[in-house]
Amino acid sequence: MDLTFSPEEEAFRREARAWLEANKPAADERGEEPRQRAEFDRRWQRAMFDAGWAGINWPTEYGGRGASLMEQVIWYEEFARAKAPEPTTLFVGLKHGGPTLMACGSDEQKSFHLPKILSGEVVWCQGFSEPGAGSDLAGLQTRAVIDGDDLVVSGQKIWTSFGDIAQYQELLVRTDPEAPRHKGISWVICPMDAKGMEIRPIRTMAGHEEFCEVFYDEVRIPRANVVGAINDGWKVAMSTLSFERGTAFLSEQVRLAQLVDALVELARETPLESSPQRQVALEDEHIARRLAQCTAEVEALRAMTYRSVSRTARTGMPSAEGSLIRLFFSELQQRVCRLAMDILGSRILRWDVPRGEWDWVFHYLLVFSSTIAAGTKEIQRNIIGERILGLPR
Amino acid sequence: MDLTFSPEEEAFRREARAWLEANKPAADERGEEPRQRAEFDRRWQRAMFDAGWAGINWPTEYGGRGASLMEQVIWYEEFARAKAPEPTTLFVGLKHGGPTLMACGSDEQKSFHLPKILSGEVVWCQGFSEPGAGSDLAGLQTRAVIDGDDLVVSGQKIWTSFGDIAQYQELLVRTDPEAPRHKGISWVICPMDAKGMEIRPIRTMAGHEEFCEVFYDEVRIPRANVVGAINDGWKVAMSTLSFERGTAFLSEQVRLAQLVDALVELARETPLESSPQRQVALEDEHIARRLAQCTAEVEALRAMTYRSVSRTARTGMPSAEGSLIRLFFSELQQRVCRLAMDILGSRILRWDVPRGEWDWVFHYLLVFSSTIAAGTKEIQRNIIGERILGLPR
Amino acid sequence: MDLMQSQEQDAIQETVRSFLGKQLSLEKTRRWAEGDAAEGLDDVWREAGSLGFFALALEETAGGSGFSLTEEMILFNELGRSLAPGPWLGSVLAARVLGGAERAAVVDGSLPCALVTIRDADRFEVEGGRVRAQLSQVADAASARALLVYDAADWYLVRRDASWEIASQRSLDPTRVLSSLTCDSECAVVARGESARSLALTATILSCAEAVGGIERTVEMSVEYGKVREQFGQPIGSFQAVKHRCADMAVRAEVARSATIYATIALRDGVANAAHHVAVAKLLCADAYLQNGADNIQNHGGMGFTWECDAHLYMKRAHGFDHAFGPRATQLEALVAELRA
Amino acid sequence: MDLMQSQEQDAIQETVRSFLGKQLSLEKTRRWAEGDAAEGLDDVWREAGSLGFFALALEETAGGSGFSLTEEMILFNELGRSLAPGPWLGSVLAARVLGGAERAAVVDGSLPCALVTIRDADRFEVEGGRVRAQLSQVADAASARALLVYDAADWYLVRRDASWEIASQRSLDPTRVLSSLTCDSECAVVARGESARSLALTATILSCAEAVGGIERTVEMSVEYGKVREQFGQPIGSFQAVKHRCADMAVRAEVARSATIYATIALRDGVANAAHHVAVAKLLCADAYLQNGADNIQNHGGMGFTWECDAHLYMKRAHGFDHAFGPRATQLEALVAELRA
Repeated sequence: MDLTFSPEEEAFRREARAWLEANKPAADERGEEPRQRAEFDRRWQRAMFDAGWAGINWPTEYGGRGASLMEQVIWYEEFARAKAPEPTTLFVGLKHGGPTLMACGSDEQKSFHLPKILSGEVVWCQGFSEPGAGSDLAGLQTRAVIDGDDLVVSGQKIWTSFGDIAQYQELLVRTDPEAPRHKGISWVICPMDAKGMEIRPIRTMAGHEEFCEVFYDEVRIPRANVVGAINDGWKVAMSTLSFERGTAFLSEQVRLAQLVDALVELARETPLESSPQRQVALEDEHIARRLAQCTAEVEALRAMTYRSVSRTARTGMPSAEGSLIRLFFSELQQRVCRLAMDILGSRILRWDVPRGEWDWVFHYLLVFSSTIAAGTKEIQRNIIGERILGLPR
Repeated sequence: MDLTFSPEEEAFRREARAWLEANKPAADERGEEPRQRAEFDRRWQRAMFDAGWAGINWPTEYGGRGASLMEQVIWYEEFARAKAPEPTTLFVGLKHGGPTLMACGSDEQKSFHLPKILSGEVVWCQGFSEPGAGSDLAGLQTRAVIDGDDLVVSGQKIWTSFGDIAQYQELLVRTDPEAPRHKGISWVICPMDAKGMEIRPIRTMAGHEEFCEVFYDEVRIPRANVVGAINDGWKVAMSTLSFERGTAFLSEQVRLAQLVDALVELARETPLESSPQRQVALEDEHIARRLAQCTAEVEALRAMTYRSVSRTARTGMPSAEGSLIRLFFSELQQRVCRLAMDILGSRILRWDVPRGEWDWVFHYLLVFSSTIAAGTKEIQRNIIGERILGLPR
Repeated sequence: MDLMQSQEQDAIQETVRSFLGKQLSLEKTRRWAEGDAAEGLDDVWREAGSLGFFALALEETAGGSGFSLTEEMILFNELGRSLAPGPWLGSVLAARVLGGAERAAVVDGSLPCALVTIRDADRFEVEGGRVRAQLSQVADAASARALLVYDAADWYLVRRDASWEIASQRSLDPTRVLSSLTCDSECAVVARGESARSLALTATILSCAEAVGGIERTVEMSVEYGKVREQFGQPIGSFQAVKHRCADMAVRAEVARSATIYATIALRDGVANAAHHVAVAKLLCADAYLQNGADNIQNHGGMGFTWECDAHLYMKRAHGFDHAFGPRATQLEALVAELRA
Repeated sequence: MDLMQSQEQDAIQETVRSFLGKQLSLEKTRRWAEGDAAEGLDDVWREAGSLGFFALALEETAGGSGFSLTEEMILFNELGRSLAPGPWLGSVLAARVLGGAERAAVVDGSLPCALVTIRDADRFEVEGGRVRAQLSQVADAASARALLVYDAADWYLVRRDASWEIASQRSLDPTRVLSSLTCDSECAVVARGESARSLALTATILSCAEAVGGIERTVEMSVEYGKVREQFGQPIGSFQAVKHRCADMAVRAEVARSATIYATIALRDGVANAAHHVAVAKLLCADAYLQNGADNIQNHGGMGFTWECDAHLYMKRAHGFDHAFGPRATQLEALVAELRA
């Protein structure tokens, strides 16, 4: 048991820190409009890629650095420390699609797509959920009929982040409607410029449009785009989800510590409305204890993350315990943002809050999705209960 | 909508208060040993019965006062105010068995048992739960074979409070093992001196022995003791449980306000160990807010109780909303006792706490049962979800 | 002792609900929130006036219906249930404190009065019957013909004039847009001292009544969705994770409603410790609304996170309610002070 | 960076678990708790000594195994898991601060040392190498040959002599009976200043390690019961009410364990802010143990309320843990002070 980093890791950290300091773009160049954001993210990802900082733990053959998962975590820590902007529009490609292709893709698929993903050339989106298949993903109904060398897809997907700007989609379709639910599904790479697709943005409760609905009307996708075998897509999807529950949120976990730091600063500066003397929030006993609890919990989160990475380093696989961390993380994130609302008081009603690095009100609204998206907290608890603890279904 | 009591109710309250002040026995005469407690309770119940204060809302024909449920509540309030001792050993007869007989019993059963119950002549106990049938009451296995004019009972019951001192038991037995689960059950009055019964006390985590296991080895009970029809006992049991969830805990609800008052007093007097200056707990900001929250919630509980009584006064039936109150009450009671532990600090470890009206540590341990007994909190939530809100099973 | 509605009160509830369904449905409120100002509030206000909604608690001799605060509670339950926009609370309160022609104008719906409480950042300088004010959070400013202002001591009426400058702001709750407002206008004190305090309690408990309507609606929404939305081949309301959360929401709703009814009657009847009961109700309604608002979003899953689903509107309204007339912390401190007294 | 146990550490864990299974099973502890003093601790202590359990972190030249605090953490995990009685913590700490023959006696198990922290109500007057003491809560007094006393500043060793008067008390936790103890005995300071503070941190983190063992056991117990106990024709662990509570218990266990491992290593390695990490671990372990202790009772239903079921023992131990070396409130205040600095 050891808390120290190896000399190589320390050197890696120093190098990463220096490079980020010298090269990170300012987050405010980024813009709000999705296409503009994607353009910014692509340029930034390309810069990291060119300098050898993309895909820290991706194999070198796909343009990655071939380093360890621990170095990946160190990179995220330095990334957060430098307040470098996350290339969020590239999330699905970098954290889902790419790792899935590495695990299950053909050589052609890997060599064609992985460098494009890693270099930021393409935006990927997800096409898993459907209006009738959310938590119950295996209930998906979008059909694909095999017609010669093509799949012909008809149906609808939902909650597709950045569907309107993506070039590719990781798409789950039902290729055998007669088979048992989990047996007739295929995982397909869908080019977003295929004919017969219609994309409609969905406005969230935070007021922004990040998600889309995607409609498929006899969309032809080459059969060569199927990842893994036809009808074996559930296994491939489980691989995708194991990244989602294992390592995809590592950088978010790391960044939560920063959010808590920023919250402490906010509490240090914000006069509390419920205080008769308008003392700053940090002087209020109740706010201060809740803050202290959050700082303690975010430190535990870091220890949990290190422990999970240590475990993965031994086994070589994302550990099932990822769901424990994900659940704890998502609820902690909501507690942190809720505390921000109590510090800001009635200012939040007019969204009239100091804008620094965080727009607190927007962030508070946004993290309502943290216990819904990528597996609701109920699904996470089922997974923990059944797969980790072995309780019966 | 009205918060005032009618002149009759006010007169009733004054009369009750005066009588209780003049006649209540001191609680410390009561003793710890169950038989001694039962003896005390019987004498006290008899005194109330003789003076016309037993069964406030029981019909006069069974020795009750024939008054309204609201007057019953007023009686409980005055009873709590006077710190009169609850005849807890008589609980099952007065709150379960008696009301069930009134609703479903034959004339003979009513005229024989109800006066005995109300006058404190007999202690009743419950024989519903079994080792394999707790939350799932309908899974009960204790068999009764009809043999001439008798039922012959074999099996086992558990969680039978005061089983070792009771004269009668409300006993659920399976009289038709072939019928669907809910259709083959009968509700029987079992005399506790019948041959073939063995009673073993169960020690609780609070260290006391109030519950028993009861074993039945071909126990013969006259068929005339069946309440309702043979095999129709589930309906009778539901009637019993509707009292349990409706009005049986009224007096406990009323008494919780007293517990909170006592807790405020405790906080006023107890130096807080975690306070560097050892200020009294009430001066601690965190303890004080938790106390204030408890006082607010116990007042809401009172309003909920009044509302429930108002509703019952209109409909003439215990309202289904009883489960809402029961759930809120049981969790609030636990919060209150947990707060007492935080006020008392490490004194609780040596059980070295000021003994007043309450033994706080004992009470804290005892109320762990509050979300288990008489329907776990999970069962209460099922009932609320399914029977009140209409959600599917 | 009776904490249930009478048949007459049920009828009032029915009238209000039917009026709101026709005139101020949530769909209509949403169109307004999106900036479609084609349909003004004027007609709605006059019809509400003709139905006597602003004068439920006034004597018949004062143009009222001779009801009381409990019937106003029912009105606000319904307003809260449908998230109805408009200066309801200010108008109902103004009808109580104004006299003569002004009262008649409020009562008939031609003088909508927006309620404003002075915040830290505000300026409100009264001198010689005039006020120079700079207000940062005024709800329903656009449709108001007057402001009813509470500076935590006294209540003032400020009639709209040409000096008013209103700028609407990006607001958390789209169904209750907050504006900044500056003015240099005539201003009259309309309540002081004990009657000012009493009016503040009335305002607080009617806010609670409004919250109770919203809280109950969150339970209904979750239950309705839990019955129809299926996953894994069964309605999600059959899963304990959803069912038990709905049960807890129902408990909170019953807590909030009971505490509010109790405090309303206590205030109506001038019970000595009515202020205490109002603080209890305000605290427990805020607890219930904030938690039910969030739980309702979770119960709706991905849909709950969309703008299209109504769930977020109730959660946002809950925050507005919490900050009206003192947030949770302030109510708790008031109760703490009583315990220590 | 590695927060997992090594194979060597797994082996230590296995050794301790097997020893405790044979020598200090919970059934045996229960017999003691019921007053069956027939089996004393002396033999157990000497075997533990011969296995090197009191000297894991001592240099081999000092009679130890040359391991460190992390291996002691594993020992205490196991002790906590089985609720093992006896003066373990005092003995392990004494072995660090004593020298020569005394240390050797602690190490070989012939000098069990009970740890005592001075409470408000206690008297502990040291003068001229002697102490007159009146202590109200001494655990494991009966089996102790010495006391290791911490008065929040310095640490003292008090050897047992004829002056000791011990009276056991009704205690919340039957597996850790507290006695009152008066004495007039020889007394030596064994740690002061920085080394006293460091010893207090070691005591705190080893308590956390013990708590972690108990916390994890509550999860196991609930899961085991959830798998075998059936109601409504299915194992209760298949109901989300139970399953999800078990999931939350598992999360808390992982939080507690991770925070404790992190703080243990930080303390072992003399990291600058080790005290901070210890406070974090103490806080989160108390949260986890108290909540898991209660949840485990609830998961066991009626059985969980009985004396016979082990669930209550863990809940009671959780209270004892919370009060050892500063309750939740004290830890939180320490963290608050850091935030404000």
